[in-house]
Amino acid sequence: MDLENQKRIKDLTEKHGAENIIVVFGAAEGELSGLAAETVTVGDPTYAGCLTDVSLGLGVYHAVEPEFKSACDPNVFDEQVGMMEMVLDVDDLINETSVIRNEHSQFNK
Amino acid sequence: MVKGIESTGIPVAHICTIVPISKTVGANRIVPAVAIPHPLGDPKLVEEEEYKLRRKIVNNALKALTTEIDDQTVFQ
Amino acid sequence: MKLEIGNIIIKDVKFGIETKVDNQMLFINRDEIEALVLKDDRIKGVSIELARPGDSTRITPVKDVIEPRVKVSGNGAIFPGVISKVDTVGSGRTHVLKGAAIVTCGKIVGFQEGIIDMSGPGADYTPFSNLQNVCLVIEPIEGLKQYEYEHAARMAGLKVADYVGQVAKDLEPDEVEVFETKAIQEQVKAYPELPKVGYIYMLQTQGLLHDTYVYGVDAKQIIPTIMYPTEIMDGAIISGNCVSACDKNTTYHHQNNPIIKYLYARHGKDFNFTGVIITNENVYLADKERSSNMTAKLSEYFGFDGVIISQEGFGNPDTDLIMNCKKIEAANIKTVIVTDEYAGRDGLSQSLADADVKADAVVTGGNANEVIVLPPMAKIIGTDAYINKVAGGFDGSLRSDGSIEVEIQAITGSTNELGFNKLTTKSI
Amino acid sequence: MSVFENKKYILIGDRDGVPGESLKAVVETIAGSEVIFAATECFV
Amino acid sequence: MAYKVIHYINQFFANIGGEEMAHVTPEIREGAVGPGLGINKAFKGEAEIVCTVICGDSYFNENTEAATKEILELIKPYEADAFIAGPAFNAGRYGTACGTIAKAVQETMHIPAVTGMYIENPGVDMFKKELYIVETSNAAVGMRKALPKMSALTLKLMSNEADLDPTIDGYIPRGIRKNYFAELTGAERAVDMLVKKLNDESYTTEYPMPVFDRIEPGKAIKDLSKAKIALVTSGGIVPKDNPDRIESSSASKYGTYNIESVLNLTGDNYETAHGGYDPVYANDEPDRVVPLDVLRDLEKEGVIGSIHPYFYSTVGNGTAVKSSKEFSLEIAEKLRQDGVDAVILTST
Amino acid sequence: MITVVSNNPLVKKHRSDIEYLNNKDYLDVLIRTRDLIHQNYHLVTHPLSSNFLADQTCYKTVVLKQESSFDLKSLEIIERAIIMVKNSLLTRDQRIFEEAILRDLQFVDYEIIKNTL
Repeated sequence: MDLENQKRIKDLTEKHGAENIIVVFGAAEGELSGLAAETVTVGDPTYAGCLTDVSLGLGVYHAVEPEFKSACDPNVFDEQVGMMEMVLDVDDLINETSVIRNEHSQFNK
Repeated sequence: MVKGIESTGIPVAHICTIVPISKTVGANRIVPAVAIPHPLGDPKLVEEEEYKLRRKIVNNALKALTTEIDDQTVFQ
Repeated sequence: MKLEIGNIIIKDVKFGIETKVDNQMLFINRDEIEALVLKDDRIKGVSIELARPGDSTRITPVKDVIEPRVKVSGNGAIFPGVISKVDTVGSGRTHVLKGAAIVTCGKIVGFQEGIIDMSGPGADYTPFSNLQNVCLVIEPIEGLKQYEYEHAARMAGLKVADYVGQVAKDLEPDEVEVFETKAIQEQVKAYPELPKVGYIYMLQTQGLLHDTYVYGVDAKQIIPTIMYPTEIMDGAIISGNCVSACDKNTTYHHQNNPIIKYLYARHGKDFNFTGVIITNENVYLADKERSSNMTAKLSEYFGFDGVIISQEGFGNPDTDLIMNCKKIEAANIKTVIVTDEYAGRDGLSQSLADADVKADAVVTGGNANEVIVLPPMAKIIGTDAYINKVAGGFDGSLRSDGSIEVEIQAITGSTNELGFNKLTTKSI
Repeated sequence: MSVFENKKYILIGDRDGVPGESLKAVVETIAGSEVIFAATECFV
Repeated sequence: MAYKVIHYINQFFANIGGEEMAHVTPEIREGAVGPGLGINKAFKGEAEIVCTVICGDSYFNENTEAATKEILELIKPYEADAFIAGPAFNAGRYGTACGTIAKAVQETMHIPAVTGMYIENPGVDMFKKELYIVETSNAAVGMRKALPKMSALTLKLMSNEADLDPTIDGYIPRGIRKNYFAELTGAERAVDMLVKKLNDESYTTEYPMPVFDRIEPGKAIKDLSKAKIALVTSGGIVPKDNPDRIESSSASKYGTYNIESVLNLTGDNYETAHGGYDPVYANDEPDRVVPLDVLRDLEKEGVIGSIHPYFYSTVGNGTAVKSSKEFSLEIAEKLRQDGVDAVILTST
Repeated sequence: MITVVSNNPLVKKHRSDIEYLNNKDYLDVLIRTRDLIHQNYHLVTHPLSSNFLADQTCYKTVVLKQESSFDLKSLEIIERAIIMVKNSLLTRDQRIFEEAILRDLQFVDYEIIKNTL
């Protein structure tokens, strides 16, 4: 994940408290979503950013996951995400992201 | 060396004694030379003859540089 | 041409009062064999020794290994054109003393290696450690010329193999295998839907000590020709090759060519095995060009879709191998080549003396330069002169405990290029 | 009440997937949500 | 007791900064930093990173010799059992640095060294023969997969497990040919391979033929009479007494020599530094290696436009020409900037 | 017209007009051969004739023919042969320097090449 964004997330988490935060990803590939999810839960798996070895344990979701989808207004969701939902490998995205959430998210599962 | 230079797009004529090695190092325009200790000369020849020999090889190299090629080519 | 091979399984060998097979045991009458060899007045003495799998025995320097066989029915006799009259073999029935071999030993020129260890780590590298071996250690008369000596030793081995093989004539084989290849037109019609496959059999033919004979003809004088696979199985090709222990084809290898065996095994299922082209490996570049032109032309003529090309020896034959491969591929025929490697003791050097991108399907019999330590053996079968030299450890190969450190190229058949063994090489 | 209501959201969109802007529009339909950061990354 | 391992990373992975901080000089930190944390996890207590060396990529590549020496000094007191560098993924200078330092450590400290790179990283070609280079993806997203492989290989090397296999241990084959006994005989394998080839199925050759390293040929020169031609040699022709001390074999540097006012190279002023052949013929008449005399005449006659005022010289023996890649890029860049149209490269 | 490059005294004995490299080794013969190939000589015999590399023999005879053009195939063959022979020198078997063995090795080298002479 972008090094600058790592820094922002770290600061925001300190400010607002991990229990109050949910991170939502729009990544196009399962692996990338998984990596990003890992970064904000157990730490940066690429060992390049400031979240290296920092476990924020944030709640993580990909936009196409059913739990998240059902919490949103269906019309807006269709309008904003529907198109991408058709072209992306939804199963892969759900799988990669939920595995990390189930294992490593401390909050908002 | 050949590859390094040619990667910038500048054509290179490689005058070398060991054609197979020239091929393996990726030269495209290959001009065989005389022999290892004296690639562009032959001490057995008199001076003018030797100059002629050298000039022939250099001309070959120039011919190579002005010839459009797609594949490794040896210019005799 | 249809050949039946009847295998009589041999599980042990012993000296006896009569040369015969009894209950899978081969008995050898030592005196008879000795007398047979000594009929040749170029041979001063011969000692007959037995070596069995598992024995603490080292045989060296090995010249040839021959499987004892007898022709029961059909044209010709064993080793046609060499010890029997020239007749086309490859049909009818042949009996084999399966599991037995005649091994000839002799120092023809220089020092020749060629080690068969009957036990220990070296035994894993040679197929002959699994056989009941009757060894002939041949001593020539004083001053015998190298050519004559080589010829005498070659003939002795073949004659003894023939003699011992005779005992199988009236025996009931334990198993019978049948091999058949028809004339080309018919053979093609037999499996019209299957790809036609041929085998290019390269024979070592560089000159003295590096020779192979086909129906008695020195193969360096042939131009490539086509043969039925069963002719080769029936003894049409014999070895006169004394060098390059690891990758020379002994007569045993020719008699039991594994490529022919496995091509037959899948014949009629995966492809139609239609014939063998034999070719040579001469030292003249013009010969190399001519012979490889011929193999390519014949492959095309017989309509092969694919061929396996096997090599014998290394160095300049690598050039023949690559020429054959390139020219046959250029005729749109798919090739697989079988070779071995000389990549240095560290495995880091150039493996072959020739190379081409067209050779994209290679089977290798191993790096012949890899070093192995052979432990001392209780018994050594071989010529004294040679053993003294090894014992002297000229190149420092003899270690204080009596073991020797050698490259596996010293072991007979270790990197065989007919794919006889399981040994191979990978890049690490 | 679902876990999604009354939370602060960090949104990491993807140029080749769902962009940050779209995520934002969707999240804002959740009761009590607050987007505290939204970005569109170009994942490599 | 757990094995002790030293880890090398660049400024980026040490969180010092990107390109703007690439000049930082070597520093050492106790314990693991950045990717080292992941390596430690993968070691599962069997080994531990005792210190991390950090060096800026620019600093290392611009001061290779000095940087190598400094780093070796820094890590010496730790008496480690192994050295890990990177992984460098597709970062060219980081890859070169990882390869250079890993090789130096391996040679001077006699401990195994492991690094990781993407297959196209130039460091792979330079070091794969000498080093175990774990194959990684081309960017840091591959870190998760690279670290366990690098750790496992390092553990194997430290425990002297002999049987390494690139297909199992994940490193780039070093080109060492090693014997082993296969499941099937060679003849069976040959027949299998032929069947696959006939059916257009994939098969694996047991001996891949050496492949030629190729690059697109440069475009031919249209008008020779306007072309600026440069002379480059790997034959080691240098001004008398070899002012740049170019080594006599597989040189690690090159010389740049002005020939603006030189009509031909004579034995009085030039000689060869090349140690690979009998130097008499080249020393007598250096034009035999760098044909300046002929080229000057051709310039005078108008056959060619001009001769580049400098010629470049180094020493390369046979295939070692390949390893001169690093500085050949430097020479190439200078030639390009100076508007050279074509090069005549001579090798002995 | 052929040219014979050899360090084998037995070859010299049978044919006097050869380029005889007295007291030189296998590799020297190949290097001289290579230099001749650069001067438009073509190989007539393969430089790795016989199955002995330099670990097992020190004698070598190569037959060449002068032509008007350069032959790339000859050069490729000799260059690869030089690499192999250089490598085999590293593991040379010292037994070859025994008097009787030297004579045998001369004989084998001569026998293989004699038809060309």
